[in-house]
Amino acid sequence: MIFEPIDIEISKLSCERDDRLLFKNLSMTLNPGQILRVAGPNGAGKTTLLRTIAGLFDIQTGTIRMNQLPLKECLEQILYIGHKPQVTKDLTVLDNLKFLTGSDDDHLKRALSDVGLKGYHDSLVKELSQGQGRRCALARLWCVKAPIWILDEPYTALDVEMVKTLDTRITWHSAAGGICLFTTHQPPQSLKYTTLELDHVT
Amino acid sequence: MSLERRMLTRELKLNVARPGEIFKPMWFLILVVSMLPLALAPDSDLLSEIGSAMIWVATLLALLLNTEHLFQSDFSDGVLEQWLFLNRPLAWLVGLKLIAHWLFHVLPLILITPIAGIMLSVPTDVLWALLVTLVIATPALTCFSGLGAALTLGSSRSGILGVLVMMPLFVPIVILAAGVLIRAMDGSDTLPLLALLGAFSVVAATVVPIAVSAAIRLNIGGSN
Amino acid sequence: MGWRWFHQWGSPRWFYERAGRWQLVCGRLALTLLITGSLWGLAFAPIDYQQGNSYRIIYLHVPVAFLAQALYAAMAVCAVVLFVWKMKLADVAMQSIAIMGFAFTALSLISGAVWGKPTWGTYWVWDARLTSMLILAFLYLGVIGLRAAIQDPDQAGKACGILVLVGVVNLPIIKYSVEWWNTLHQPASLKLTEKPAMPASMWIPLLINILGYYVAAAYLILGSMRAIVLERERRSAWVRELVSRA
Amino acid sequence: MLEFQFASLAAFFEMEPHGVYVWPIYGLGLLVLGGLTLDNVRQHRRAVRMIQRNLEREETHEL
Repeated sequence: MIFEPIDIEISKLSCERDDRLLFKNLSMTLNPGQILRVAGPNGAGKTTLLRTIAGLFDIQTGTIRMNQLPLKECLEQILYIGHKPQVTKDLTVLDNLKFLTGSDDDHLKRALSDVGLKGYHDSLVKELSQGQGRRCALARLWCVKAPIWILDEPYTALDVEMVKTLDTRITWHSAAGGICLFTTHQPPQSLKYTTLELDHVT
Repeated sequence: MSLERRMLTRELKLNVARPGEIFKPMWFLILVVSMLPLALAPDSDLLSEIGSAMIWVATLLALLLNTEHLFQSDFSDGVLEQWLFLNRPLAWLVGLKLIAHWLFHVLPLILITPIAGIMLSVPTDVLWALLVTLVIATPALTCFSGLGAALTLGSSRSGILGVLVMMPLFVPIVILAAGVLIRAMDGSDTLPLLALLGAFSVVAATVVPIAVSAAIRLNIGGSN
Repeated sequence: MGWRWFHQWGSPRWFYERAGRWQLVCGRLALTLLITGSLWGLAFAPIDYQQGNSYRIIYLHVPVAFLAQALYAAMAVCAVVLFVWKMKLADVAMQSIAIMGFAFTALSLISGAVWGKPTWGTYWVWDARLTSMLILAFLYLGVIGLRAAIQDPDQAGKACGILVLVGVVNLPIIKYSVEWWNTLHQPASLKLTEKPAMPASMWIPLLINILGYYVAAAYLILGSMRAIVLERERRSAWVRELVSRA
Repeated sequence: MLEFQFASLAAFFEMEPHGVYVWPIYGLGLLVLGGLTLDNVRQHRRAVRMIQRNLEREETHEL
């Protein structure tokens, strides 16, 4: 599957939180196929930047446009996975994914086997280990058609094998013309990406 | 499957998984109602006079306690913020959640009020009026207490603040419902008041979800 | 043309500096009016032939009750300004008004109750006006409590704004429903639209005191807003400069 | 119009028979207005002091 060309244009974005200036006059354009790692020390505003681009935080100053349209009109183009589990403990793996993605059972089961959760579709999320829960949340990457991925620390709690699987998935996504923004503290080995150092923005 | 159906199925499955959430308020209602004769007197004339009002207040409290954490678990799981990407207005999704909450939590509560009525020897025709007022008034109550829950979502030490904050807004509903019960006791016409209550619920159900969605968006914007 | 004026209100620094002067004017004016009005009401206004001297409580009760209601409306206006123009000062005003509003509501409830004792023989009756005042107090308390529960001031302000707006839409409904529920209270003693039945020597001091309490509320709100502005803007250059000069 | 309504100053403070109701209310009113004024002053002073402390801390930090 190839995505329609999409770009994100960020201009003069500034953000202040709890009286701290996190970033100022941040301008950049993300083009189809781009993989961008947002890097910086703790508290540099990585999560804030990702959540702002995902439309979860109000933009304080500056603009974000996707294909020339304001951000608010393009939210369904975005897949955002944050720190929080994004899954409900009392529901089964399949029910969780079904609610968030709307895909059919066969599609979801295939996605689950891709992330190594084959046969787990009937388990409640609370019965899974932490890493498995994380895989369940990430399984959405295998069944959602959104061209823009915003992943906050996607590698946390993943084993080596799953890290590799995720890298491959992101590479495919980029090859299909999708955009991926992510943060991580363990730079992935098998992924080609550009880096945005948040401390040097100001 | 449409998003609306997905949402309602999810709520249904969640409630099947957590049956305690449905039974706790019922338990509370029956407990409060059984405390009344103990605190007052086992005199059935006295009880039947104040019983219906007492049941109304007890149901109101049970509903409030139950609605207080309406969005809490979805919020802390991070599922609530995913609602913003679902290609539907947030207020619409909030409305669906409130409808599901009313169906799975409030309606069962209303259905056991006849038991409470029998315990307090409330006359049958008043009991009918009580049931009807509850069915008509609870949508508005659910909406307002949902707003309380959404406003206090981001604060960890809010306690029952959401309930306290919304309580004054319940005044007109309680007054109208009391009017219905009084009229039912003298056997006069309750229809105009019921219509007014119904209008209140309809307006609340259309307007309050917008405020709730604003409150939710606000709390998502403030959490890290 | 009005935009420059409007933008000034968006500037905390501009407000802080001007408000200090306004506060001074308001404080003096309020003091003069309140001393005049209260002394007149207490000592020189003729005695009410039905209620005796206890009626002299109205020179405090009526202005305070007016204020309690007006301040909620003022808070709602601030909420609208906050949401429409994202003006932070409106949020500061909302925070100050909530506290003052609650104080005046409580004062009007207490003074009403104490007036009720010699007049009707009881401190509290569940009549329409007392009840809706009590509910108003709960509404104010809710706004104060909600702000206290949320740490981030911007977020707290917006949450309070939502609550205030929902409250102000409900306020007339609450009032009518409570009135319908019980209409035992005596009719309003002072109506703005018609000439009051009291002699002039009775209502002139009342008018002076009403004005006095309004100006006093303005004084208190400005003072509290100045303190809040200073605290919220503590990182900005102008506050640092101001403090280090002092 | 401006005629003192009481026989003596003592009668004024007595305010037969309602002095016990009237005076405490005016006292309370004074207390509320005065208390709020004082609280504003206190809050303002506290803000100033906090900012001063922050400034001092920054200065020592830079040295």
